[in-house]
Amino acid sequence: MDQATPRTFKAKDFASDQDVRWCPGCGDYAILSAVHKALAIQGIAPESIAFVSGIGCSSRFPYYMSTYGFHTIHGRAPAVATGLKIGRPDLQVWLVTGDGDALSIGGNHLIHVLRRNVDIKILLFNNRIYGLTKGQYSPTSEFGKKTKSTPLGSVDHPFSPLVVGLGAEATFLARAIDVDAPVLGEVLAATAAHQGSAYVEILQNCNIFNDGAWDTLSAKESRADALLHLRHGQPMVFGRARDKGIVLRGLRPEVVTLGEGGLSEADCWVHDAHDPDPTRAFILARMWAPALPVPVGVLRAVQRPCYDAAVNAQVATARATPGDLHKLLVGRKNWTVS
Amino acid sequence: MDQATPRTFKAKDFASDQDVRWCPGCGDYAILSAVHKALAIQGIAPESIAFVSGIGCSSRFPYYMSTYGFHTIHGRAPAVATGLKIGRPDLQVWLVTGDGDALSIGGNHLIHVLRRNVDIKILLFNNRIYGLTKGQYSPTSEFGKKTKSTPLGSVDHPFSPLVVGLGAEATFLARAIDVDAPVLGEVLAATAAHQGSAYVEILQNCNIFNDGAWDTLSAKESRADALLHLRHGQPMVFGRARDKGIVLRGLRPEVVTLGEGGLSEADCWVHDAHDPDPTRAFILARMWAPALPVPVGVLRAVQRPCYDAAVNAQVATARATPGDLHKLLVGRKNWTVS
Amino acid sequence: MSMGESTAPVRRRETLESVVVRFAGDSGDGMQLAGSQMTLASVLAGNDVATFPDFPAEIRAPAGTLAGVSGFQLHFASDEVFTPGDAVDALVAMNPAALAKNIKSLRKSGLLIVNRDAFTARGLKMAGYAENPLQDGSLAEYQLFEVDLSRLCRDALADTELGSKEVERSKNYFALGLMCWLYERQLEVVEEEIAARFQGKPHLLDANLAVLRGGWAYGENSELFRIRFAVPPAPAGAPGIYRNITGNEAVALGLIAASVQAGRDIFFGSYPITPASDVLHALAGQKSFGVRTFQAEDEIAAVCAALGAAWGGQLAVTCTSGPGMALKQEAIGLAVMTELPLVILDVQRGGPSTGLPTKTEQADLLQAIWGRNSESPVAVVAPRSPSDAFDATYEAVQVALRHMMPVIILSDGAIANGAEPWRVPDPAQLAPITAPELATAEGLGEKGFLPYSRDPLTLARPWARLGTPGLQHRIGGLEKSEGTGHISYDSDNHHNMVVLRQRRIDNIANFLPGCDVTGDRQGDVLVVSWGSTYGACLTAVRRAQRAGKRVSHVHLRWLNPLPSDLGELLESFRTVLVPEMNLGQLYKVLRAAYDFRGHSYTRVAGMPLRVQELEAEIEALLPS
Amino acid sequence: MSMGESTAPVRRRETLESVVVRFAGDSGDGMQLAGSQMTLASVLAGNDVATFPDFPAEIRAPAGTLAGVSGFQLHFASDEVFTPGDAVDALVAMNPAALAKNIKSLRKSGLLIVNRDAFTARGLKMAGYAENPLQDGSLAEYQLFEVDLSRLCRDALADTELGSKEVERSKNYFALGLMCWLYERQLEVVEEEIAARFQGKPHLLDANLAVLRGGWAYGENSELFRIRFAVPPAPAGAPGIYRNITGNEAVALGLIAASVQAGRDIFFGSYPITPASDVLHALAGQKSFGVRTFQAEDEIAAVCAALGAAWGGQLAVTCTSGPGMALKQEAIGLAVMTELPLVILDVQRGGPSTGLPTKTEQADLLQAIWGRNSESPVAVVAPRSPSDAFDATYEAVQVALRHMMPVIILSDGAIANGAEPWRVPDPAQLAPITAPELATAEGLGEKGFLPYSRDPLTLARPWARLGTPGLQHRIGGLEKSEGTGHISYDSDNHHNMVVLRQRRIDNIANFLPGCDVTGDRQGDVLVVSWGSTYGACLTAVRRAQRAGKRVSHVHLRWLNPLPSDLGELLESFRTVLVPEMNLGQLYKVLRAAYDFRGHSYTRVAGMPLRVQELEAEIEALLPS
Ligand SMILES: Cc1ncc(C[n+]2csc(CCOP(=O)(O)OP(=O)(O)O)c2C)c(N)n1
Ligand SMILES: Cc1ncc(C[n+]2csc(CCOP(=O)(O)OP(=O)(O)O)c2C)c(N)n1
Ligand code: SF4
Ligand code: SF4
Ligand SMILES: [Mg+2]
Ligand SMILES: [Mg+2]
Repeated sequence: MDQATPRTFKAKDFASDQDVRWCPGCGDYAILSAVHKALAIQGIAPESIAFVSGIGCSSRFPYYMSTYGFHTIHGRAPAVATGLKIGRPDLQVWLVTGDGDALSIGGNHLIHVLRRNVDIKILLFNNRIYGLTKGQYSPTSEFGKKTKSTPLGSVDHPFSPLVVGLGAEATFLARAIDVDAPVLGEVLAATAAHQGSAYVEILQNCNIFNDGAWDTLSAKESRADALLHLRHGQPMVFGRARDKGIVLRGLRPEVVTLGEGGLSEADCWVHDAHDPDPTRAFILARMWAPALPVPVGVLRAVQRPCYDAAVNAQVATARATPGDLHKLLVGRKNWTVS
Repeated sequence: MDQATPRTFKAKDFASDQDVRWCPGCGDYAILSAVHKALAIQGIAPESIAFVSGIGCSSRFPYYMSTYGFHTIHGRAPAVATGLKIGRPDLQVWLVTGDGDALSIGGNHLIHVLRRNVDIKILLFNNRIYGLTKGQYSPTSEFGKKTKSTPLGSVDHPFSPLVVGLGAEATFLARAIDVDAPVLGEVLAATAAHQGSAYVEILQNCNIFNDGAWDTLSAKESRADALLHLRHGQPMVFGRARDKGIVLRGLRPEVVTLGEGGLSEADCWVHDAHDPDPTRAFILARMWAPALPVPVGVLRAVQRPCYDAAVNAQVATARATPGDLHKLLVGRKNWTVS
Repeated sequence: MSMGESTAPVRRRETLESVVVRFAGDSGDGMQLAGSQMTLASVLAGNDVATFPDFPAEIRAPAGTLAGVSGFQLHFASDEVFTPGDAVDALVAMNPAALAKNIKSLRKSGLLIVNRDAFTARGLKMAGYAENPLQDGSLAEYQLFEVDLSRLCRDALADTELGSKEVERSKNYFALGLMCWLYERQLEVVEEEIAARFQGKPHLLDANLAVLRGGWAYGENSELFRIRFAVPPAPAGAPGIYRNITGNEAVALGLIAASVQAGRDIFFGSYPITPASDVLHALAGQKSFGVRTFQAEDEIAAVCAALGAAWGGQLAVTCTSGPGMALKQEAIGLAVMTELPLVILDVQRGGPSTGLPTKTEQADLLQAIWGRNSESPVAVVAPRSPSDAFDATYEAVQVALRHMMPVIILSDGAIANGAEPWRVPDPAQLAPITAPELATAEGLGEKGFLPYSRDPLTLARPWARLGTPGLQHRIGGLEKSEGTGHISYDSDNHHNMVVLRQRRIDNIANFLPGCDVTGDRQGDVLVVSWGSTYGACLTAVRRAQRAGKRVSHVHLRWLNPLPSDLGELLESFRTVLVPEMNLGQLYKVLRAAYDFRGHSYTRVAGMPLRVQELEAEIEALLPS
Repeated sequence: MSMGESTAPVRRRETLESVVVRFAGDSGDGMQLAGSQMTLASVLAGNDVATFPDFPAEIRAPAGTLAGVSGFQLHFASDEVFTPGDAVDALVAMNPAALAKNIKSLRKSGLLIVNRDAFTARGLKMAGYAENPLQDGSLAEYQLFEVDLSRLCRDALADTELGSKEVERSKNYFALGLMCWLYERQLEVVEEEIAARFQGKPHLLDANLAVLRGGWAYGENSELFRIRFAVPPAPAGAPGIYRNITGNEAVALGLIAASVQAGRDIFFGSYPITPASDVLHALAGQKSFGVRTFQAEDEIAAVCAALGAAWGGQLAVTCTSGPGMALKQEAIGLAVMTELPLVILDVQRGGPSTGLPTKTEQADLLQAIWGRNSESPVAVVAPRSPSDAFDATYEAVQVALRHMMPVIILSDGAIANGAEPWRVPDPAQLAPITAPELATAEGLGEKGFLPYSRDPLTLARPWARLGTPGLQHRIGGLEKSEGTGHISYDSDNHHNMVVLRQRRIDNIANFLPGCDVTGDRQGDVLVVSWGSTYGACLTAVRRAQRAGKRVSHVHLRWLNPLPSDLGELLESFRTVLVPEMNLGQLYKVLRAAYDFRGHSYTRVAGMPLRVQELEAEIEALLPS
């Protein structure tokens, strides 16, 4: 490899030679191709990237990447990725997980990686179901959902993945939907660029066990009315005719029709992804259909020291005076036999 | 026991005969005595109450109660308590845990019990340190803290226990400090009364490994200025002279001096613990010294169906037609050999 | 229309003792359905059966790939059947990948029925065939029948409105109809199943019935088959009601039966994992029996919640497979220390680590017996077959409650998904289940309630009903004083408690029957088995016995403790053979406990052991 | 002032070969400090030493209670010392509780020094004494010395400004001064320690020095003691620099030495747990060696992070005790499957469950060897003493890196906190550590990089440096094809891989020395030990040998695999004795592997085995 020539990449440079084994029609395909594209645009070589995953359909992801890949065990990918990143800050580390992998068995590792702000890009494929184990409800399944394990309907109040992230002090939160390639691409680009834990919820359709979970949000006809595409510094306007907006009344976001009651874009809540105070992001993360449009794009992107960088900085400082093994071994108190 | 006579209780009726083995001066003593008192006032008999704990100094708690008690394993008390409560909704279940037990190893069980809103009263003793293992930093220790395991200072951004709770959809959040018996008593009474997961952070001093962690909040002189005692329906006023108040500017709480600039109590933010929208509680939970007073009392108390009750309701409904074992065993398809 | 009776001119009809058929096709092809319905038809025809479903690990690997092949093997016979069969007599291959993956299992001269329509250039390529095996002579040693299955389905449904996808999806019923014709199985029962399945969807109902009958008619009318087979009913077993049952179903029923008998509601804490999840699914629907299922956030929460429920007085159960079992071990140690009854089901699968999730294995034995920190002994029982899982589960509950302790049930993938006929027990005849319940404080001595006092016979401590005044007590994972249960750091007490906990396990043997030996209690070779290798071992031993060899078989249901007369038995044979689907785990346990000469036969291939391999092993050990 | 030389009239002076002293007092009384400083003084006096600290489980149980008693036992001698000693020659009891709890360990006629001031009515009651044992004659069989320790300290500090709490807190130094006088230890070294400890606090420094010297002077001047003891230096060991070291320190140093040698930075993922946390503490301060310590959210995260770091090329280590070990097992299985080097330190403690956190035990052996789902073999090594923990750790790293696999180190509470002299190795003489590194894609064959290709000798797969172009690969917990490492569901491949993983372990034996036997390689009794029972076993065997018995000793450092010549050795003795602090775990492993006659001697009391018990056991097995 000639290091002198700057390399440019095509999407397919990030695809592995392995047969992709998701069900035909699974939303994971679209995400895979979006990731291939985003990485090509980013322009970091496949060998400088590592993908880590847990267990689940989504977690098969690393096999389909030409990067380094580690398909670990259920729920533990954040911990594996943390160790990798601390030891190898030079690698770009991505993590792919599912709603069960990340929020059920892996919930603790997820909140701790976010708290620590380890520089890892986390893609959570939320299909609101356990795909790989064939259709049990997950921590994001709606209350009352009937599944194999809840024939009378679940009585679990679901998590909102992004709200959990805010509880855990996440510095970067974003959302996209599998079928909406442009927003997904934009979110992946921002994710790649963020320094620190970048946490992305990707709404994904499992057409076998939870088909249509996101239909109102994904259907071409309703999408524009159901989703709110956030752009930093821009007023929150949405709708097929871009005739609806969000205003904040007190602490509560409300939908208004632009043009009605003298309201214009200028009256709408302006998105500030960089607000150090997470309250805005909390309000956005809790906006949900049908009462409100569901925000997609980057909800929050702020800077905070990364754990991995701080650890390595401590080591680098200490290493300025490298350890002396002999001195260490003989210790403070010793005696000599001759 | 004569069930006819209504029983009344004294604090000591809730104390066991075991020697209390915390370090002399430990904040746990004050909490223990406050709990004894609160239970006596509540008036539920010791035999109808179960205390479950994990591992840590704090988790020794059940031994000192005359109720039923289960000292489980590190981090798992929420799970044990969930199973107990589902099977035995007639018992009042309390859980005692530490900042390490609840938020480090037990973080996942904690957020899941809160999400499910299992009817359990959770007391988290936050001393910002691992006491039992002799002084390592915990997930609530401040950034930069020097401990046995972080001689150069920790580089972990801490959790706020109550913010984590909000991320997990908690229905009841409260805070108190070990040395302030009246607020602690009030909070425990509200905790006992709440239906659903009641989650309480108790700031506790570990005088051996993290002495003085809460000094600015606990010192008699500064307490009134450093703490904001929340009362539902009341404006947020504090200070030794009750001359300070909180106003909400946009999404940001600010301290104002009453009397200055024409501001009076009436201008202050009014506490609404029952707001179904958790945004207020999120703002309150993030208020922290020294910029803002630290809220104590009940931050949030809203109703949502309890998981345990819902499970039992499904069972009760199904049981209206009790299962027929013979029918179940022979199944739908069978044949007879005679 | 009953198609059980054929009207066409009768072909050569051969009567067989035993037949093994295998359906193989794409995961989307409905092979599991075809297989299990032929199973049902066979048991209703009076045959004894055993089955072996063989799933792919992917949910739905791309159609036509080797990774997507799903198989279902059925063994039915006029005699008792203990295994799904070594070699297949008739293989149905719905596409080239299914052929490629399964042809090895077909015996020489076996029947090979392929769906020729699927042998397109693309299909062949996906299966890795350079040449079309239907044409290159590579299948010459089998009896090949090429059937245009897809086209025949289309023809059968020409008059309907069905889309081509739905037509294609019905072809499993065509294959099933054909096989039923070939082996003279009645169609009625399949028809009933189809009727139940497509209730409310009359167009699909009619279509699938038409295809099924089309398959039958094709066998009957085409000139392809010059032979049909009859497999007469097996001699009637013990009188009673019979049904077909999988191991996972049997566990669920065993638990419910035990719950009813013990008068304790089930608390079932579980986290989904292949191949154990179906037990959760089965129990989730049984709320009318008071069953509370809890899908926990992970395996640790599942077992901990169950332990909390056990303390509260429920019949507490948790269920998982290998990796989840590893996660539960710390909490199982707490169950050992707190002496609470808890049933832990481990449906073993291929490993290590994530391993081969859909394949079977019996390599969690040492993990079950010894896989915890410190001396933390736990009772272990293993079912030997799908139907036996009912009894093993029932016994596990009995022991857990009687002795106040955790009990591990080691099932495996083959038992979990395999099916066989089961004589349904009469609820009134179920064995008693008792527990050291304590629901009042009356009659306690001066010292009040002693949570670690013991029943001298069972060594169980009392199970105080929470909520009872005067029985308040505190338990936990720290070492405790015998009697009071208070925390104790005393050296002698610790040693005594460690020894006592082991004694509690050993003591169970006093409540269990001795070894049940097939054959003499002395001889040349004793075959020792546990778990799902039962059938293969028994069959192999019986064959050797019929050949006049001095070979016996003992199957161990309880692995911890071992039967009290086992040591003597082992020493009564010239040699001992222990066949296992692991690297000799039971063999190690036996060696550690007894003095005997023996051999460990191991094969860890994700599949049941074959009778033939075992016969060869036995043969090699016999004096020549 | 040097107080090493006494000026007072010389009393009777007795020379002893070996002395065992024990300091016992409240947790707040500084007994660990007194004990370890006397240890230091003893090693600097040229004695060989071994220590046994005995902590209470509570941080600081209320002063004066039995639960709060903290003890420190020191054995120093003119000969080699292998154990902290069975019976105590001199006991210092700072209060009634300390007396009550420790008097059993004092030998008849032993010296008993008590702080009379603490024998108040309240103190006696808290210790459970109805009568004052100093007065009721119950201590008649010991040589009782009553010292008004508290008052004497007050007197010594009368001139200072110190508060009464601080005065009271200094009394451990008085006791230490007295003991140093009694056994002729130099005070200089203790004085230096005090100087270091109270740097920047001159008033405390002066006070504690005064009290220390006061203790010495009290011995010298009071009429109490009519005798002093000398314990001459042990024969000089091998030349070199020596230091005193605990097992936990030795592990930390072993890791750093191996890291320097291997040229790989340490990643240490851990979650605090007694008695393992001190390794984390020790390493957290060693960032100048490139050590990255990660206090994870739990044990699972700790091991997983380490595994991630191992993949990234670090020298990855995780560290815990029993309950945490149980939690790590699923992830260790992933390390087995992915064949990554990983060092797992388990500092065993009393169990099961939370058990006895501050007590020692060696009952995680079976958990280490077999405690995972499926066939998941892991190499296991155990240090035999505090200083040996350096070598065992170093070897563990060697094997992990050379063979690309996880290696478990089984230390225990006695080793972790016990201390002994250690000859410091010369960094230049450390054994080489190599790993199958791969940092360029040059020279790869046509098939490109094969992550599961193997070194024929070590059976290690290559350790590709992440970031290298052309070496991209994907690993995971699913079964993989030999060579490519691609996911494989193939039956034969699975069987072969299961066997291969076992072979990888067995193969290590080819790189290890055979059994190192103390005594003849045949005889009447072979004592087999592992871990911290080494010293007791060796001492007992040596005594028997001196008495002319045909007894030998073999100590196993590697428990998995076992040395290749062990089977033969076991069969060369009339019988074999395997003493363990568990219920016979190594004994089971040996029985499962070899044919021999043997006896398991077990005592699980949270304390090291006693030489005397072992002597009796050996005696009983000898032909009479
Ligand atoms: C320790 C352990 N427990 C359980 C499982 C079984 N398991 C595999 S994936 C999965 C959940 C998958 O759901 P999700 O994370 O939402 O991923 P999806 O398949 O929907 O993409 C479960 C329960 C396992 N492999 N390991
Ligand atoms: C599985 C396991 N890991 C680790 C430990 C050791 N341990 C016991 S308590 C504790 C932390 C205690 O901290 P916290 O929960 O804050 O309680 P505190 O002692 O401060 O009240 C740890 C790490 C354990 N007992 N079990
Ligand atoms: S089961 Fe669902 S999530 Fe999994 S591959 Fe199939 S469609 Fe996708
Ligand atoms: S160590 Fe700290 S938290 Fe624990 S008992 Fe002592 S003072 Fe309390
Ligand atoms: Mg999912
Ligand atoms: Mg704490």
